[in-house]
Amino acid sequence: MGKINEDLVHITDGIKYIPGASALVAPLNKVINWGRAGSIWPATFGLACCAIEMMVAGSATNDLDRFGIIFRASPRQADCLILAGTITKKMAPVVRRVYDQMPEPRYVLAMGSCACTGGVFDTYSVVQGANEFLPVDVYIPGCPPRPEALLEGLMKLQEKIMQEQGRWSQFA
Amino acid sequence: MQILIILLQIVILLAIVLLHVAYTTYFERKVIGHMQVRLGPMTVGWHGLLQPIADGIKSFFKEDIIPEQADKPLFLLAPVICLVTMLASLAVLPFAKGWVLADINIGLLFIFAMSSLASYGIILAGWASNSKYTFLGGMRSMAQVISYEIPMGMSLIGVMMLSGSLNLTEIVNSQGGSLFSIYLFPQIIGFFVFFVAMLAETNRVPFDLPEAETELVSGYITEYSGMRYAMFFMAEYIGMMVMASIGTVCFLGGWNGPFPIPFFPPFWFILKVYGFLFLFIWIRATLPRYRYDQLMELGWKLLIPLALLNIFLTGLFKAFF
Amino acid sequence: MESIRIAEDLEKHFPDSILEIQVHRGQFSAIVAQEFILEMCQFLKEKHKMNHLNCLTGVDNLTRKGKHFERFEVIYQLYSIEHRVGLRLKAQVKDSDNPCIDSITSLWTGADWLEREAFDLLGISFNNHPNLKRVLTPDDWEGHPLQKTYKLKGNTEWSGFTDLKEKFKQLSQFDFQNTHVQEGTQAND
Amino acid sequence: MTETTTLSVPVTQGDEDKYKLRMGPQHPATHGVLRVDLELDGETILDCYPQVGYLHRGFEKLAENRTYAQNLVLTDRLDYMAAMANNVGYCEAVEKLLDINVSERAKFLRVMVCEMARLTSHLLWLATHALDIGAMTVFLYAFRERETLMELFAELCGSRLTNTYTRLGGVRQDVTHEIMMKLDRFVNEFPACIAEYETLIDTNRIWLKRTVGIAPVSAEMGLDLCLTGASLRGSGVDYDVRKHMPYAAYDQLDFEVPLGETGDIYARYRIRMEEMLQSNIILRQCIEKMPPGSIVGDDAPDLIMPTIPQKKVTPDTSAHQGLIKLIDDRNVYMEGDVYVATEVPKGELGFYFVSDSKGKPYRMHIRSPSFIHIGALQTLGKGVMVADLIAIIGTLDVVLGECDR
Amino acid sequence: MNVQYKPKRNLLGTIFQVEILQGMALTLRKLFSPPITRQYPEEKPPMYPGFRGQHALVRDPLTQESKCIGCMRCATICPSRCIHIRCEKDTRGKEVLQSYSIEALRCVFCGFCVEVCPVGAITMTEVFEYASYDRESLYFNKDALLKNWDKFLDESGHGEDYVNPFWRPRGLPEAELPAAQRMKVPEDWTIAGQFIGTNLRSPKQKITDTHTEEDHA
Repeated sequence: MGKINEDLVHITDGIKYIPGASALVAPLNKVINWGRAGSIWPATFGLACCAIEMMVAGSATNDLDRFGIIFRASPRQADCLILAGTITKKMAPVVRRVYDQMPEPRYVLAMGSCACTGGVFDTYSVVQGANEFLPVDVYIPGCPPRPEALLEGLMKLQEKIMQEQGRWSQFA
Repeated sequence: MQILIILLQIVILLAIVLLHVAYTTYFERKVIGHMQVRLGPMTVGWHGLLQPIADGIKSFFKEDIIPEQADKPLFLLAPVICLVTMLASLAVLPFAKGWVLADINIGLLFIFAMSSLASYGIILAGWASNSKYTFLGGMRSMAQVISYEIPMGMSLIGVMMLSGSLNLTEIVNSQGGSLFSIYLFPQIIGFFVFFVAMLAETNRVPFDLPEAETELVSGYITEYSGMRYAMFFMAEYIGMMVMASIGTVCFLGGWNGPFPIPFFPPFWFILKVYGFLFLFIWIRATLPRYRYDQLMELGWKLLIPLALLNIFLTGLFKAFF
Repeated sequence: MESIRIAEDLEKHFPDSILEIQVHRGQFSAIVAQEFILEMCQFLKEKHKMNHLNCLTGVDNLTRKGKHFERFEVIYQLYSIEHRVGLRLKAQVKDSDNPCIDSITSLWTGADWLEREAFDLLGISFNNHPNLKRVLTPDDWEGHPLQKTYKLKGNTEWSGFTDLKEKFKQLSQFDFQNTHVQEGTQAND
Repeated sequence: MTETTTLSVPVTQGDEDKYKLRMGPQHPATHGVLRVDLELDGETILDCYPQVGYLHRGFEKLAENRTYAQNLVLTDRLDYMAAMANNVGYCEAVEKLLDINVSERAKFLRVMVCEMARLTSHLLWLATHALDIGAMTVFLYAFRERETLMELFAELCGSRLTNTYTRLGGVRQDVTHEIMMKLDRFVNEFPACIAEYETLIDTNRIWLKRTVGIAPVSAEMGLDLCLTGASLRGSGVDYDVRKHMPYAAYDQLDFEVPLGETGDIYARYRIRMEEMLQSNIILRQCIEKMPPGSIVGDDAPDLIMPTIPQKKVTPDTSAHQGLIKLIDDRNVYMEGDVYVATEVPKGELGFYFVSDSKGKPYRMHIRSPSFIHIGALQTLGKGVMVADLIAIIGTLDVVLGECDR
Repeated sequence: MNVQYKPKRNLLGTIFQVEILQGMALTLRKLFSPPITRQYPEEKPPMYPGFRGQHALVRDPLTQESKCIGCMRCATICPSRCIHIRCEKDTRGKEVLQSYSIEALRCVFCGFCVEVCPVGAITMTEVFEYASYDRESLYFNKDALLKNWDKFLDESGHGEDYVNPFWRPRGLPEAELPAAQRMKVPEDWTIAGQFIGTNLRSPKQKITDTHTEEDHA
């Protein structure tokens, strides 16, 4: 415990630590995964066009709250980063920092062509794909994807979370 | 043996209250959802009934981040202060006749003391995180709590004058002679002041400035993650319940109802508390947010004069009838 | 008053500075020298009530040939809300290596950001501008993207982004997937 | 953005009595990726420096490397809250530059989609503005109506947000009876929805306290800051491009331009609400007056435009060539420049084109209202409180995609 | 036109918080009105023909192969340059399609490729649920694109004679279309059956129109 906390304090930006828990208790693993899959809180973080569809997904017609998904303004309380829109080179360090501020376990969804590959903006100032500087979990195609496509992406993420093994926090 | 029984009582009370907290969040999400023509939690459990549990599990196993520049001891202490003071105020609440952990003479004062202490937790959280938003949130909270403690206390002076006691059980009992057996009607101004101050004390809309999401990200809890965040969250909801309970006890006649319920005396008390919670949520779904200076203005320029007026009128009433 | 009358009036007052008056698809524009641009704008604003600045931008004429064209020109599109008439001034900036023209922020505060943008993207600097800094690209960006010599994909990579990629490479060893794979291999050994 | 990791102690340092706060780019109330550097005294803002460019995608550079038809796709991503209006603005500008005629029906269809886009944009503005001030329910009610319009867009052109609906010389798809019936139903129901939002906020005392008298803009100040759209009309300046330089079919339609007096946040809020009702009236007229005919003009070019001017090609000579037709021996790619403005929901959207007689624009400049409005924030943000700044950002109705381009 | 303001609050309204109570009455009313939420995985959103979703290459019912003739028009017009085609001359000197691939993650879904295709070979289907864990699986080659078409036909229940409004835009005169696009379409897609403003209709038209409107309703 103590050592972990020291580690946490000393890493400046990338505050993260994954204790490699090798001893697993399968049912507990399942329960934790169920809890995580059932309450994915994305950070309120819109970049461009896709953010509007993300808002629609959160609004009454699709209602992300049904899946236990509520947007948190602070990245400290978020589990998931939805990259909704074009990531420019000026913005990329900020996106990375938001990701670094999120606590483990954290997930990244690249929503829309621009976040996935840069899309039509193959120019001097656009990052060609979020995976150049972030580990992306789910790619959602579309420009922008329908709100339902975002829901589908989130359900894909839930499936992924349910299959995880031993992604525990420092309590393990 | 006595101690064991008390401990058992405490444990039972805490278990019930914490379960209530969990399901108040569910209730809030559902009610606000339906008020906003959507559904609220649906998929985790039947109609989302397991949602609070999933949230709890997730928060518990989340990484706990302590920012490098934070004041570590205070950072760790702040959520504990918030939660413990709020839990402590539960001790003096009379849920029904005799259903009270500590039936002390200064019950009302004790609750005030505890809720003031809780604001230390918030201020410390704002300070210790060493972040600008939390700092602003902490400052806002400090000013808000201090300026709303006064009208709140003053609004209850009327009740104290009528009942002649600070003991919560006494206050409930003394309401028998009043109109409809509640102090709401003789103390209508007091109730208004109390209600507004209560919203401000618990940082609810339209006074949710310390954690105004669109202004200060999450205010004083911006830097807290995982379980510590959950502790603040619980403290906030327990605070709501405590305030609702005081409202019930002081203005709505506590556990007294139109007819007594056998086997479960706190029925009316709990129902009234639920009513208050619903009102909280309802207001949250409807109103915009005040600005910081307007909030101060409302507290000092409107509520305190009103509370004084209430005391004056109550005094007149006491003197002549 | 129509655009052509205003242009003529302008020519009367600044006879040497007006190089040519053009009309294209019904829109009038005056190609002007850069010296008296501030005075001209002031004249149009005060005398002809052209109080609305629609647009201010620059053009790099490197690959475009024209009679009066210099390397850079600055476009001022003015409009009179009262008379419902517009006129475009195209100021030719002489020095192609170090283009510089008077700022009109004293007439329109709103021109502040438009001039900053022209500076950022085209490298045209403005005299007497209160805060001439880059606005769209990062402060330490190299080159001016809208110049014709600048490639679409950029001439050089921005240092901030290369740093970020470096950091990503370092930090990715802590990622869950990667740590997990490492553990797996260790167990196999 | 939460600046935890790089902060020094957040108290007074030395003789400086300023508290510096960087709001954004990741902040719930900055409508995307705007960053505002603040210098605070308590909660009062002493100085306010907006920083943009976090969404600078190189539009104008990219446009120089794509044909006129391809650039249409880019305009969708400018002001993504009202992509249709941008499409129309772009096409109007290119048609002026290349001298292409638009069919009568297409003009009405363009007005129709423009006004629908205005409604979607204003509804989104209302939603986020109300959310910024704390009224979260208005957000969801406004999105409810917006969603109806979005589905209509999807039915009309196959995409909800980035529509790419207009084409040079016309539009892509005709409306069906079903779409118009749905639109008719929407037009009938919409005033009641407006009344619903107004119940929640219009006379609410907290709303009034937060908006009346905050950040007033006088007419001179508005012109000085180059504001356009509702932000300028809130100060009482009668400038609406739809009336001043009518495009599409706006000169055949009957509508009014609401004007405010005080120029504060409340006036701008009222103007946008009135504009929504006016849009509704325009939509009703579109339903009534939609003329019959083809959806593209007679000399509309094919999507794949030749890079050099071509002789006339009759449609039947080659089925292989698809829609190529009628780029006749008029020199459409004549050298020259045009500036064409349209009234998008945010204000005046202008396109400045320079053509050098090739199939690609030599220079395309976008005069985006948001960019100038954010520039004005520097002036408007001085001396107000942090909470007011949020409201001001909301009331200027900025969208960063358009601002940064 | 000057903006109309609501009348100022009077004293009674101030004391009894009338406007706040009105707002609260509205939210309470909504609490008991049915929610408009679509429960997505169970209820699908309404899809309209011509939605610009996942790409597919149309499988020709006769040859069971793609209709593509390799004219490169789609690759030329694509604004994001995400279509890659390779053609080779066969023994008789005819251009034959060798490979056709679309990078779905770079696509901006503008529909230009469908619009310019002279033979209706490429289409955008109404499928939008194809999120993936990696980038590679969203790089569709020719087989994947043909499979997309089969999948779309299976799921949507359209027959092989499905007409995408993007191949045959509504409201264009038949004469202006190339031969391959003169396919049979519903009545109101043609100019003869198009919607005309309610004020401009002749009385006779009105009767027929109300009839069709009832049909649609």
